[in-house]
Amino acid sequence: MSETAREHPAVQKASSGNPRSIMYREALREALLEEMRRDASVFLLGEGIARRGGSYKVTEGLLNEFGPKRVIDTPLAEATFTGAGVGAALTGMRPVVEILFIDFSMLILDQIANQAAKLQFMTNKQCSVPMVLRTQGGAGNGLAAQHSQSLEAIFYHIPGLHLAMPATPYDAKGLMKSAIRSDFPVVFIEHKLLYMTEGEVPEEEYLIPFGEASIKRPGNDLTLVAWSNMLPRSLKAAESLAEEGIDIEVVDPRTLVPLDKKTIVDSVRKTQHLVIVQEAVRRGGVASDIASYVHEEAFDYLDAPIEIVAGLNTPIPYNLSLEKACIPQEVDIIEAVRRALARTV
Amino acid sequence: MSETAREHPAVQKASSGNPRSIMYREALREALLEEMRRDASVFLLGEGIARRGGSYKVTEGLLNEFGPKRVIDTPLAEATFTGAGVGAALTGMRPVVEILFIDFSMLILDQIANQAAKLQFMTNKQCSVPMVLRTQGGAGNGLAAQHSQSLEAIFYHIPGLHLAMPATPYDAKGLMKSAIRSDFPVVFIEHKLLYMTEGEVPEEEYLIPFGEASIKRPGNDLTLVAWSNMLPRSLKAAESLAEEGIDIEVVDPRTLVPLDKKTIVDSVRKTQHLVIVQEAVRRGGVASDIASYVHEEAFDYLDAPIEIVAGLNTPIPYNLSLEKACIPQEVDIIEAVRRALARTV
Amino acid sequence: MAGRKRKYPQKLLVELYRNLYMIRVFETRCIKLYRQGLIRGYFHPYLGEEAIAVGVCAALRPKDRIASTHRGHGHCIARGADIKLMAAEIMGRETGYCGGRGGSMHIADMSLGNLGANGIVGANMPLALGSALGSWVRGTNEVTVAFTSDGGVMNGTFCETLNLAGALGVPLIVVIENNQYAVSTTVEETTRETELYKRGIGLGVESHRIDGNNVLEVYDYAKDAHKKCVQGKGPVLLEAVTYRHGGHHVNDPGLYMPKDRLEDYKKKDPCLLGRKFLAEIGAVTAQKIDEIERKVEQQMEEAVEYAVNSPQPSVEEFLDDVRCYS
Amino acid sequence: MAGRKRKYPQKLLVELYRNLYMIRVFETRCIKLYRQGLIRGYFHPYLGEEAIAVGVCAALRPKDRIASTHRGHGHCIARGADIKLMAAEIMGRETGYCGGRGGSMHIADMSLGNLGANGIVGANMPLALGSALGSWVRGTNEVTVAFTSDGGVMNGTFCETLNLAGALGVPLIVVIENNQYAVSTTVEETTRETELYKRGIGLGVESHRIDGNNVLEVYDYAKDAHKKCVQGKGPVLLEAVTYRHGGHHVNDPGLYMPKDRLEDYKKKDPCLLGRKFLAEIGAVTAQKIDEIERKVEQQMEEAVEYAVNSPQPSVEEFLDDVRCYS
Ligand SMILES: Cc1ncc(C[n+]2csc(CCOP(=O)(O)OP(=O)(O)O)c2C)c(N)n1
Ligand SMILES: Cc1ncc(C[n+]2csc(CCOP(=O)(O)OP(=O)(O)O)c2C)c(N)n1
Ligand SMILES: [Mg+2]
Ligand SMILES: [Mg+2]
Repeated sequence: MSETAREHPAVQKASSGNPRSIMYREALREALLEEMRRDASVFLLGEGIARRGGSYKVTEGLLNEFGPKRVIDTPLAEATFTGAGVGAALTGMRPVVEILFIDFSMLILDQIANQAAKLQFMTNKQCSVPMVLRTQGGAGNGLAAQHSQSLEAIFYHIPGLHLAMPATPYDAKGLMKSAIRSDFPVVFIEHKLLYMTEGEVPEEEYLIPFGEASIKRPGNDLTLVAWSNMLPRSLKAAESLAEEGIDIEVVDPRTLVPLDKKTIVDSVRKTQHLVIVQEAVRRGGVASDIASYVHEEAFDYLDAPIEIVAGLNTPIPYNLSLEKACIPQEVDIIEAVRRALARTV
Repeated sequence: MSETAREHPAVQKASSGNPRSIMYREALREALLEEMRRDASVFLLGEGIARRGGSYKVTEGLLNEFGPKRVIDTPLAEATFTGAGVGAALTGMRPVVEILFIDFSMLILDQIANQAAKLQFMTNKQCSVPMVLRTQGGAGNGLAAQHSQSLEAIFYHIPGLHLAMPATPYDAKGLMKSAIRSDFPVVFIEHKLLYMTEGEVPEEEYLIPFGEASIKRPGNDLTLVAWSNMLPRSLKAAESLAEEGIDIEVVDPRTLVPLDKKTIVDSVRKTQHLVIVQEAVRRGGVASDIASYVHEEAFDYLDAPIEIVAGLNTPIPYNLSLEKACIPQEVDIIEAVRRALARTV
Repeated sequence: MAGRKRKYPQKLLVELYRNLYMIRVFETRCIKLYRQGLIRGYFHPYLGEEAIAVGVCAALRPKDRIASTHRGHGHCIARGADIKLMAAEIMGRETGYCGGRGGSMHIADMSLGNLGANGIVGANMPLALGSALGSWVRGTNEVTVAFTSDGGVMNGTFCETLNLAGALGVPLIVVIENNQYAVSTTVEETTRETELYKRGIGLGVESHRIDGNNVLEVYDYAKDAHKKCVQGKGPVLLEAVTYRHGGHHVNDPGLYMPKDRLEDYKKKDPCLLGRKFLAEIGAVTAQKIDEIERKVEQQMEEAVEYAVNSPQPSVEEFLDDVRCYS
Repeated sequence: MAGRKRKYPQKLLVELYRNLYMIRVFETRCIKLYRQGLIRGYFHPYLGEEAIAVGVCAALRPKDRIASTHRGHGHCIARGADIKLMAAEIMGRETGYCGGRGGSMHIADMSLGNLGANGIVGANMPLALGSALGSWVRGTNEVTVAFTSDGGVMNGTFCETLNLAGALGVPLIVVIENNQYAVSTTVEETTRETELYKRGIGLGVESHRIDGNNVLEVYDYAKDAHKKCVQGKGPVLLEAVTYRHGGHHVNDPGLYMPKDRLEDYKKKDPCLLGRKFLAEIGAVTAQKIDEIERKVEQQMEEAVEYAVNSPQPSVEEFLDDVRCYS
């Protein structure tokens, strides 16, 4: 994980002048704006990102400032405009490609998994692919099976990619800026339910390095690992449980590749209990993989089996109550925590 | 898992008349031939499968018997001919689509993950997608990064697909016949190093149900789970270790979806030690997921952490000794077994 | 096709108009329901494009099939769907076409050979090809129609599908609904050759550009294309030019659409034209047409009532249902 | 292009022939090494197609770029690669272009603007587009060439790439190497329109079909295309028709290739033609040409010796190297 440090300048903690609260989508927009001003090789490619400013307004106004050569509306040819991002990155640019829904990333995997992820390796480091793939996932709006998936596990499994899934405006901005400056191809997954959430973001510039988890809530009784939209849900569960005197540590890995195993394992060694919460379907998800490392590295510390709270193994239904039944809810997290702690006795 | 029984007629164990030994590729060919004779809705689509009989001769001679409407050479338009398989399956056919290398399946994931896997669900079971996606993976021939991957984890994570990875000619034939008769879309992954391996296959017809693991070697000291080309390697390791008096049980799940968790967990409860061997890269592989179930269901039986022996987190290099360094070898398996058993004391 | 003499029986003209108007009413009414919070998710109205679905589907036989798009309500209705089940589906009810699992972007009616709407633009092309391919393999001659869009044409599946269909000669009709926008992006912005049917010519496939607002022109070309497909002379590509009467989806005000352009297209509103054909060629009186319209409106109200009063799907049954994917 | 008068300096003709012959010798010699077990994996010889790579690359400037295919040795050599490093790479040695990590299908030389061979047919198209797009964004005018094949044309990335390149007007030349086969499958089997350049016309892109065995014709068209691209009038599509001199890869005897067809094509062997041009237009004596050939052969032997004596990559260093992916 020492490469991380090389790729990503250390955090420049903001000298918290006047804290202000902005939305996740605004934080992302600021990151793009700042990096585009800083570096003329940064440009954007995607559907409806220029004139319309993006489905979630993340790219609003950028066309005005940077013009139609740096903010490009593409046709519905995902594989090719993504691959064009890869090709541009290979030859000195820093493209940020947007795929509207992570579900559509199924159309571009050859360019991501066989090209972007492997070109540095196959050419023995003659080149790098400094591109960012911005995309958006998750359920929660009744958008049904082809617009609601959580597919991070697929990117997670392909060596050569980095993978970020920020949960807060602060993390979104700092990680996006690092992603753009990274020489790895970065898959950057936003969550449709997070765009309108608010959080403090300093006015001053800052970067967040990849591979550094964030302890969102310190605690002693049990470690809860959660990312993206499962983080706010887990924090709520932790607050509810705190009322009963259960003291939970909530860890957000923020980037799944590289993964900050150390922070997670250290936390589990301290609390001796682990619950992992993931929105993606249970089978073959990232949670299983994290569990497998903790199992290996903290075997003798675990007082109870690691609990995984995850999405059902099913496509997402349209109807809202069915949809809800497929995705971990606060109550599911609370129950898992109780199960994990019950075993101790 | 009770659906399995519904989908796949129970094994009709061959009344072992005269056992004969044939190659894996011949076993597959027999399965296709028999099913095509039995059911006129079975037809084949792929590159070079008709006139040339397939890169590994699996479809040799089928054009002659069934003609160009049931054995179709396609252009290099993987997404579309795969999707055509899905569409044909939706409307009453049983296509078997071949993707030459699983690496190229990155081109077809939308049709597999967003269409084939979800159509039954999205239409509330108005239809099913009885198609088989035949493909081939694995390293071992110096074919480099884009022709050597083991990508089962990607299909494993998509609800709505079944997934078979046979290791022996017997299993290949029996599972292929079941796959063709299944009403689920089946991803059927062969291994390039297995095509020429031989094994006993009865003359009589038989089927192997999905979701039934096979204990390839009974034993008491440790459970070794392995599939596809890691099975023969694991069996060899087990034989080597047997000489030292270590008695290993080797379990081949044969189908990863549905997964026969029961056989695996029962075995671990007996042996109290588990090593899982996978050719795919370590991060986010199926091994982690299997480990997570065993951890959950046999927590109190495990005397040592589950060991995962897996591919390195890297694209596959061309040079043969580098390639070898990326893939689990017999010695790696033996070492993992020793590590797992050493902890017991 | 100009100057061609085709007879249009009154029955056909009535049927065409009834379907045009039904789509118009269905979409208009459902948009209201959406605003009232009874429908959620994405909803892409077919308003302004009705003549394409209606003209094409009128040329099909019961055994033929269609594969639809994200903007699928019109195809559904034109293919004879039960609007009760459609309304129930987009309200997410148990009684809907997909038991509330699918919603607007996934309505299908396999019993009518409607393989369903699709949320992935371009993805229905290979599915339609496969449906036609199955007919070709079996030697039966069902014709399959793939509806696609100016956006869908930009996706690789369009060329791949049309090319393979052409190579094999399968009974497939591809209909481009060129409404000149992919959300807010114009066709001009995304290609140098805005006459999209020319891509078919480059692939050696018979291709035509037609007026997508004129239900009779659409019907004529679809009928010819259908005949060719039945004769084994497929595939055929039709580019039907049209214009949306509003934004991309219910929540898009479509401010980027020039007002005068929209006004022009509204002058050749497919429903107006259909009504005119019914009156002038079909010699049906205004009163009779009004009756047809009232009947449609009444059916729609029944559908809404049915849907509104339908139960939500049971979570328990759902959980049971999806166990098969574990 | 017939009747056109272009002057071909002797220097150019020598360069063209030297490259044609170099490819010929490289492939022939390496096939021998393959048979001797010194090379493994897939190896797709460029024999018979030399004029395309050589003619196209001769039209480029140092700052231009190419994106190659699975059949990439010819492009590599024509772009000026060091054959020592090529030979070492396909023997999997540490000194090879990719340190033995890539092999035949992944040789790249970024310093020469060669973005590399590619094992996924069709996948280099978007990469080349991106390279040209970068030039367009920066306002520099490097031209990028995407080599593709009759098989590659069938993939969706072909139309998507050419279409987007056309929409934006980026400096991209797409060169189809139509050798009439994708492994054993003929173009006729996989499309109804076998004149593949017509797909470009359907997309509004300037497109030509040319003789891929004639290095001067290829050069002429490439030169024109290059000029257009530099002027901002790109992209341009060239379909160069040719024929393989053997099977698809070294282990394919190519029995499905009609003998007489192959004989015909061998009569217009690009090397023979190149030699003829050099003698007739360049007025170079047979003796001088023989000297050029001997020189090439000698370089090749040096390359083989270099490669054979090069070390295998170190496993330890490799393991260290790939830690960055964990
Ligand atoms: C593959 C894919 N990319 C993007 C989208 C998001 N999206 C949905 S509809 C649409 C515009 C489609 O325009 P067009 O294809 O012309 O169809 P229209 O809406 O005009 O009928 C987009 C970009 C999608 N659903 N699928
Ligand atoms: C996407 C993809 N599909 C299939 C293959 C396997 N394959 C390698 S070369 C080849 C034939 C290619 O023929 P063509 O594109 O005409 O190029 P040529 O070999 O004739 O130069 C095939 C099918 C591949 N490498 N990539
Ligand atoms: Mg449109
Ligand atoms: Mg070819």
